[in-house]
Amino acid sequence: MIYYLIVFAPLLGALIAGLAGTRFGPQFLSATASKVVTTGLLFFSAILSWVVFMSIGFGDAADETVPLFRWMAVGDMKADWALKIDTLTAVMLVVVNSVSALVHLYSWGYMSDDKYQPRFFAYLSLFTFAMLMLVTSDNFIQLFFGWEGVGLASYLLIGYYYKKPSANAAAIKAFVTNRVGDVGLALGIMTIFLMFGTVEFDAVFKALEDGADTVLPFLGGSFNAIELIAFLLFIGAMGKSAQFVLHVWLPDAMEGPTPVSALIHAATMVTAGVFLVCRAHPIFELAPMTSGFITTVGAFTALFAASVALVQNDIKRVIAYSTCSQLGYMFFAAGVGAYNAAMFHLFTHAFFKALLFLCAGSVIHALHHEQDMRKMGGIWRKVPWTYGAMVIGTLAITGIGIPGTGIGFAGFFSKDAIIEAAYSMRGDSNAAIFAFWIGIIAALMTSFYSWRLIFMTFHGKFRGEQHTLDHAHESPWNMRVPLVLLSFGAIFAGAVFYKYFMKDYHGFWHGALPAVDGEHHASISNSLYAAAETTASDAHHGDDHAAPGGLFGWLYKDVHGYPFWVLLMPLLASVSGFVIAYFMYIRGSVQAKIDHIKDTGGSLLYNFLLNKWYIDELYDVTIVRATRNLGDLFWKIGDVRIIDGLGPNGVAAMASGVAKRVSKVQTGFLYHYAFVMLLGVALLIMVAFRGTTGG
Amino acid sequence: MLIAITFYLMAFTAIASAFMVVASRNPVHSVLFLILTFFSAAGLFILMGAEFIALLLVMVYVGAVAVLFLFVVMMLDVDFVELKQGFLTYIGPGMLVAGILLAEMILVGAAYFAGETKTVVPTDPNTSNLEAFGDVLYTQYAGAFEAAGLVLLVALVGAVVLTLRERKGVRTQDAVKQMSRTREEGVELVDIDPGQGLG
Amino acid sequence: MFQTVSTILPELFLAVSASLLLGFGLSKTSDRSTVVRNIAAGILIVFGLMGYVLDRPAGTSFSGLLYNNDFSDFLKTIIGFAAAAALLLSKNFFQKENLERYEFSVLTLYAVLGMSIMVSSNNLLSMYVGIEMQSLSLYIMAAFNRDSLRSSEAGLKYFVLGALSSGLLLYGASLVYGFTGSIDFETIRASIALTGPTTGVIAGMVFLLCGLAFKISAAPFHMWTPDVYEGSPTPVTGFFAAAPKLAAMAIITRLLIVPFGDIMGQWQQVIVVLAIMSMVVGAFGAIMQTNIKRLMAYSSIANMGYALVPLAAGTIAGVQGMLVFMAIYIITVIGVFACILQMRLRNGMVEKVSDLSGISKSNPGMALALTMLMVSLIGIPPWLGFFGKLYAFTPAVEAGLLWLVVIALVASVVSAFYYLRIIKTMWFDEPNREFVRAPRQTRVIAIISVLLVIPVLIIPGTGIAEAALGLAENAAQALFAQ
Amino acid sequence: MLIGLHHYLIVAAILFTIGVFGIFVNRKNVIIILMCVELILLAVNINFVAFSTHMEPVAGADPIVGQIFALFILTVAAAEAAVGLAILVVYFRNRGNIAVENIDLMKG
Amino acid sequence: MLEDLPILSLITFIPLAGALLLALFAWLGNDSGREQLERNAPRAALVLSVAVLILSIIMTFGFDSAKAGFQFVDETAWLGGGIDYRVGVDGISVLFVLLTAFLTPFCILASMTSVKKRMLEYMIAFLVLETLMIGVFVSLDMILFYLFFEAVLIPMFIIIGVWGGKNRVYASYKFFLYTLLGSVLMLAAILWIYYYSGVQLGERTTNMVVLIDELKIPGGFQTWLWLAFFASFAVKMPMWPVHTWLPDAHVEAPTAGSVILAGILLKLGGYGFLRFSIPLFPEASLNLAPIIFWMSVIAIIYTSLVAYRQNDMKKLIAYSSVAHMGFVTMGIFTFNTQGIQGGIFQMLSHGIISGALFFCVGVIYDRMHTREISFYGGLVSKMPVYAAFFLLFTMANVGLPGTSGFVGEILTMVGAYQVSPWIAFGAAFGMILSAVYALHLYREVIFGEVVNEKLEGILDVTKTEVFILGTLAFFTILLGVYPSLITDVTSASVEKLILDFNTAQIAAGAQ
Repeated sequence: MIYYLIVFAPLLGALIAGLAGTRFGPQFLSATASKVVTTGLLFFSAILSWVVFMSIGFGDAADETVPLFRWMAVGDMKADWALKIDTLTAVMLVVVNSVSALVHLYSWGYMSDDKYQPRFFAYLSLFTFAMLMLVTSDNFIQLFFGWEGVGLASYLLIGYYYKKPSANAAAIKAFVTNRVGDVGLALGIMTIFLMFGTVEFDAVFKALEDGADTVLPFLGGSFNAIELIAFLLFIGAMGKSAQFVLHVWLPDAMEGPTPVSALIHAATMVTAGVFLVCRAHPIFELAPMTSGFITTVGAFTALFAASVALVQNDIKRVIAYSTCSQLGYMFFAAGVGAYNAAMFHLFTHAFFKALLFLCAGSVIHALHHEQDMRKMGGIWRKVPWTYGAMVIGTLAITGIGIPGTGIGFAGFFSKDAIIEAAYSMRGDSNAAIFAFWIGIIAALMTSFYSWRLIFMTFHGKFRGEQHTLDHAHESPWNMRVPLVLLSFGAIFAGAVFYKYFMKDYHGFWHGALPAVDGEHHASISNSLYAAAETTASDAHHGDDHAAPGGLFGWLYKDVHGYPFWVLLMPLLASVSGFVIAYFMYIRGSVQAKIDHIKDTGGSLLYNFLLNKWYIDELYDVTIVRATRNLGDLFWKIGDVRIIDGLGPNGVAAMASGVAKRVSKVQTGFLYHYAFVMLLGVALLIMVAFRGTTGG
Repeated sequence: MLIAITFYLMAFTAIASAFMVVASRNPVHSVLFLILTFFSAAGLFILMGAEFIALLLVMVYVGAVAVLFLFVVMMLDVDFVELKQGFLTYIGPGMLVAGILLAEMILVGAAYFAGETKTVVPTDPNTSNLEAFGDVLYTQYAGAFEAAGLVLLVALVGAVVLTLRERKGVRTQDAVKQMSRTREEGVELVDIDPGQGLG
Repeated sequence: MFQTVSTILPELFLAVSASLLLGFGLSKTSDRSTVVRNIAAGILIVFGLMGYVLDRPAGTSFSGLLYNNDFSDFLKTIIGFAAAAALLLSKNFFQKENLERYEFSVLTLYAVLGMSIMVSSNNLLSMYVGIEMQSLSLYIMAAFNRDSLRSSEAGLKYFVLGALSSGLLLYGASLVYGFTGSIDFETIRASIALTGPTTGVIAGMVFLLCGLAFKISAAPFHMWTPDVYEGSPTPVTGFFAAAPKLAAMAIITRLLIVPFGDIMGQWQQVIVVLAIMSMVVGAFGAIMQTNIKRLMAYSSIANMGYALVPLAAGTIAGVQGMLVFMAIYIITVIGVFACILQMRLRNGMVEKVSDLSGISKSNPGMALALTMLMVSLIGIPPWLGFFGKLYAFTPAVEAGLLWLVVIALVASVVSAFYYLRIIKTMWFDEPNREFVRAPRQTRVIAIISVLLVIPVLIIPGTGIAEAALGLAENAAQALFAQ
Repeated sequence: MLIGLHHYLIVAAILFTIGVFGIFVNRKNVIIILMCVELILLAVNINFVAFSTHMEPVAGADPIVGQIFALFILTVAAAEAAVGLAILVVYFRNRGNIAVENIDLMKG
Repeated sequence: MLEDLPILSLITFIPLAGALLLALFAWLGNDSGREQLERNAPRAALVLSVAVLILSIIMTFGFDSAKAGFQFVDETAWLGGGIDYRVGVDGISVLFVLLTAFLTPFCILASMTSVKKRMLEYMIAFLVLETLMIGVFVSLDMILFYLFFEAVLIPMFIIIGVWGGKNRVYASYKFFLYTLLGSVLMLAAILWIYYYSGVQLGERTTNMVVLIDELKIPGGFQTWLWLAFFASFAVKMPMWPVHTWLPDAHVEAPTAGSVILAGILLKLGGYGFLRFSIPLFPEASLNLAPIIFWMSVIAIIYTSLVAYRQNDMKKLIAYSSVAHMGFVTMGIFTFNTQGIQGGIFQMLSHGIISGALFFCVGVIYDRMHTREISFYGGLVSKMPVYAAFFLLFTMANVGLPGTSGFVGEILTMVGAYQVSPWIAFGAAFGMILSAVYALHLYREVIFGEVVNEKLEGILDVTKTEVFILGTLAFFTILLGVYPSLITDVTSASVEKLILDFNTAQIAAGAQ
């Protein structure tokens, strides 16, 4: 029952606000009532989620699947609407509902002067519902429902300011890019069905071992079935989680209202890809090649996005790229088999990234929808709460903490876990060691741009119009409360839950993610924890520290069996990033830099990064234009000229040509008529004799 | 041999005059050539022993049809000089098709019998050609004969319908009116007073 | 004796009554054309009914010149009714055009007499006389509007080409006669059975077919059709399109089945060629036409092509199919002319397709009727035209002429184009003409024919369809039994 | 030198062809066309008579009927000529001339 | 009781009877009576069509979906010679009957306000059309089927031509001749089968039940016959490259005409494939399936791209219909459960969705009398409710899960994937492109500023429109969430179809 409530309360809210609250028919509910209903239901749902999280992860509640009703049953293709609850789901429930509830609340303030608030809240709740359906699905089809459902909600929310052409374009871009990924996912699902005759998670995972060696023909090649499935699923994940190649929509999605960015494009939807990989981990475990690919893509995205973020001037875009980059981290964690690390980072990231976005929103709100950091500066006194929260968020994302101790911000734990995981897998895959170093470099960049953001926004001199500054104000309470709550998350989420996510498998994960006890023999070589557990015998590790395990293990730097420097590197990177940023933006003059770039046009590298490696332009030239031109070609040449021209119109023209000729033969002259008749006689006689000889 | 000479003479005349029907400039000449053709054909008929048809041909065609043609030619009063100019331009294709047709026809009929040199089958010397006609025409073919009469009637009606003009203001004879006149209509008895006139 | 009389009773009746009627018309100066017309129509209806009412046994008359059986009875019935309808339709037109003359009705009777002789002729001679009697009447009728250049031109063209076709026919007859020694159908058949298909017989047959193809206006002997249809007075055109076609088709059928039944291999190709050319010419020729009558001319060319398709099969079913098709075609075409003749503009009769523009607004009933007739001509089910094609084409398929059927069907799609144009003009275009209301007679005929065309007859469970098909089948079987 | 059936048939064929030829080569005068029709019928008659007189009197053969047929053709041809000329006269009245080239009011 | 009633015949012919009555009244009545009739005709038509709907619903409830054979069979002697009047439904056809009965009242309802002239004739045409469409789905005799199949052209021709847009003549001709050309080839094939049934079964018949079960056509002939039927159905579907009549017809047709075209008429082709091509020519179907696949895939990608570039709303939707029909053909010729069920589902769902989309276009067309995409923009500010409906249907068109559009697409793709991943991959491209064009349309029409002054006064949907769109929306979502409503009904018949098909293949292989 509680599960029903969690999942359907947001839907209820969405329906109430959407149908009764908007101008859809008679407006039964006032705008405020709509807001109260949706937010209330969301908080209700969030609280229940925590209850479930606690009882599943820490209590003795069993994993269970609650079937709702049948969805599809066509031949073997059976899919139910169901709620599958295990720890993985519970984590997602908590993340989604908590952030969503806070964002709802935050939106009270942020959207206060918007005309269509019920609509906005309805969208938010609808999104939440779709996300919940995604995370609670027990089969791939329902997952796909949620997958595309969040896409829809995202489309609606990005395009919320429907009068802005850029918002509309961004919305479409998001939807379409996601669709590209979705196609991969859909194909993956189809391959699964083809292989196993079912699309239910449990059944598929059970049947996996049998299909491990099957080779499938696909698009002219032959592939290992599992690898193929994994690869296709990952394509889906790439789309949703904005991994390189399909990342282009995420920065543009910042056209949506900031709370949306916080909810969808930081905390929840974009992490669906990570969730998918984790949910389907048995498949990925059997797909080493694809895992390597995931690692590579993730790592590269982490680097790429971070590099772009270095030079962006739009406050939200910086954070957006940062999200992209962090998602890369999650993926390479998943790629190296550290699914729980990925989930853990997902979990912590949700808090601090939402926090960062909401802070950014708060700044934007304060500065009357100014988003350009070049026109900010020195406002920390005006918005102290925001400033504080933002710093906390930055500390979290840059992963500040004391290595080897349980002290640190949320990101410290999760990011270090990822980097360590990559390091530990260095012997098994080249991708892992690549990912490890990339992770560290990206951490440096992360730190740099995060601090750069802080410095440019809050420090130095205000560079915008004085008028704006005068009216700058701290946000109202309903915006500040979420900031505070999320700050707590950003500070403590890592420290508190590290143990459960990363260590206590049976107690916490209940087997939802791979464990160490040899259940998954096939996955051993690919599992971080297999590696961690076998450190002692692993010559590569060089350290002789036995891994004591147990409750106090994490107190010591070296308990994981990593060299000290591995643990230190990320921190060092973060600190260096801070230092560079400090020297560039606190010691150096921001204004001078802006002017310099304005005068010189910036260096080649600067422009390369500023223009996001020109990938949008590349797509524009190739795919977008090709689509358009092909469309025109097919239409104007293919349909109109060739098909119609040769087909109906051509035939019609030919017919009227023949008709004209027939009419022309009909000259009206007797002698022509007689002539034709005699020709006919001559012809028919020949025909008749042909008949004689032939038959 | 005489028969052969006669045949060739007749045949040549028939064909040549038939050609002249088509080729002559003046329609009157054409009609005259047509008459000549018929005459020659009648000769051929006699050569074959079909005297009755030969006579009929001369009587019907030369006596009636050809004269009718002549009559119409005269009546229509066509300007002869204008005619026939385009004759030669179309002769090429015309010849071609006519040639093909001729070839086909000769191939079909004449070639079939060519080797046999079938001559006229002598009919029973006791019955003349006319008798043979009489035997069947009104017995076996009585129906057709009646029908042929109706065909002529139709032609008659048709010719009248098409060409008879009843002009207004022209006094025409009205047989029905004439016949249905009664004495009362036609005769009026009046007493005339002497010296008064009809007044 | 009575038997002989009864076998020729329809012809006798027609001949006598036509001649009497001629006298009746002649005998009074006052205009008797209307009376004569009505009497003539009555005569035709009686004539039409005779075949089935008298229930005569099949048999020859006039020493084998004629042969009456179910086949000829079936045809005479249709011819009688079609001619009666055409005659009745002519009233409005002739009155309005000041052409009212009783001779027209008499000529119609003679024409029908000719057709009657044609359909029951069992001999080349009676066939020739029948054809000529019919043709001469038709030539005159075509030129009936003697003050109109178009009408007289139509008459002239029809006559000249008709005479040429008669020449071809006769030449064929002479060859057949020469090579088989007889002009009697059954004797010819026997002779052919002995000698096999000699060159002369084949050539003779082809010449005969060419002459007759002219009468049904099958391509390439169709050239007269558009001009004559256009130039003739509209009621005459209506008459042309119906009864004479059927009569000529009947005699072709009879020739093919009775005397030449054993040399199907020779004539099948000819019929197929005629069919294809007719269908193609009919389909394409009409596309550019603006005159309804001219358009209907091409339409009739095409339809004759379709009618030849089952004939090419040479089976009982084929003949049945042809009969069904022709019957349906005639009903339709009379309906079309009934509609056209109903519509009178202020300044003359409807002639052009564009004259019909928008009549669906001003005259919805009319438009609906004409639409249905056109749809029937296209051959869209459930209108009767479709069933005509269905029964026409099935035998051809059975005879292995599927490809011919496909050509026919494609041609019917092409011809759909111009039928649609009429529908389009009536429904889609804006009205721009005013119509004078038509007299009742014409309307009744239009309604009857539309009622026949719309699928009343084929409603399941009534058995009407089966009965009608049965009649046609009997007729076909009778022909083969001869 | 015997004159056989085929000689007559050839004459008939030539006459027929000339008639046909005349119909479509003649461009000026309709009357000529009518005459050509008569030529064609004459050709047919020659055929009929020739077949009739050369026919072996075997079973089923009917020699005299050919001539009967010719007789009927003559009759009908006369009727045809009458009608044809009547139509021609009507046409002339309307048109003012009888040039074949001018008979093209209706075409297409 | 239900068994005794000739319920299918009733469903089929009630509209026709109504139309005839209306025509009769119009004929008999005087001018004022006619005016009155003109006013009341829509109501009468609505009542009739609703009656048909109710009967259809009763019929559907009475339908035993566990049975694979034909039900409610009604036979009467007709033409003789094996051609008789036979109607009946199985799992494949029953829902199409329902769909037709369902959409027609809405079309009539929508036409009440949008049709401005000659209401009486319009209603007559529509009622006749309904009879013919239902007739196609229920007839179990090939000739009867052909009769209905072909006759549909006439009222549709009139509807497009009389009540259509500017270029209506061209469009109606194209529609008519194109489809006629296709179907005459089918007629030829039907005639051949009729003949062949006599050869093989001893007695000629066009009885579908007998033919499907007993007639075994030799392989070589199958190909030709299949192609002949294909010519007809492919045009009706329409499949690439014989699709170009559809955009024209759609654009010019009045709203309700478009709805019927997209909703029902396009389904005749798919239905024909299922009813004729697969059961009668199983070998040819299998052999030629690759052609269908490639044509389907090309249709999906090609027409999606073309749709994207359209500037006329209806044309865009029409092209998208072509693409969606590509999924149907692709699914049907996979010969597996998912594919065929998906194909049927897609047809039914597309009937609702595209119908709804055309209604949506009709709503603004009635107000502004243009379908130019560039004319509009920013409608959401003026017509929020409309925008919401439009959004839903757009998303359904895109195939968003949760709407009925998704189920059909995914099932057909799953089906196709089992046959060839290439095909599924190509079709999957269509998923992307459908998002491209649909969102493009939505953005241009609904979003953005209200630039065009003429749009200032535009009013939101009326109650009738809300009713129509709401009902369709309800079913769009219902079928998306609970597709078993359809798949349960169809499954038995589809299984039989597949079983027969496989049996035939085995038999052919054994020879």
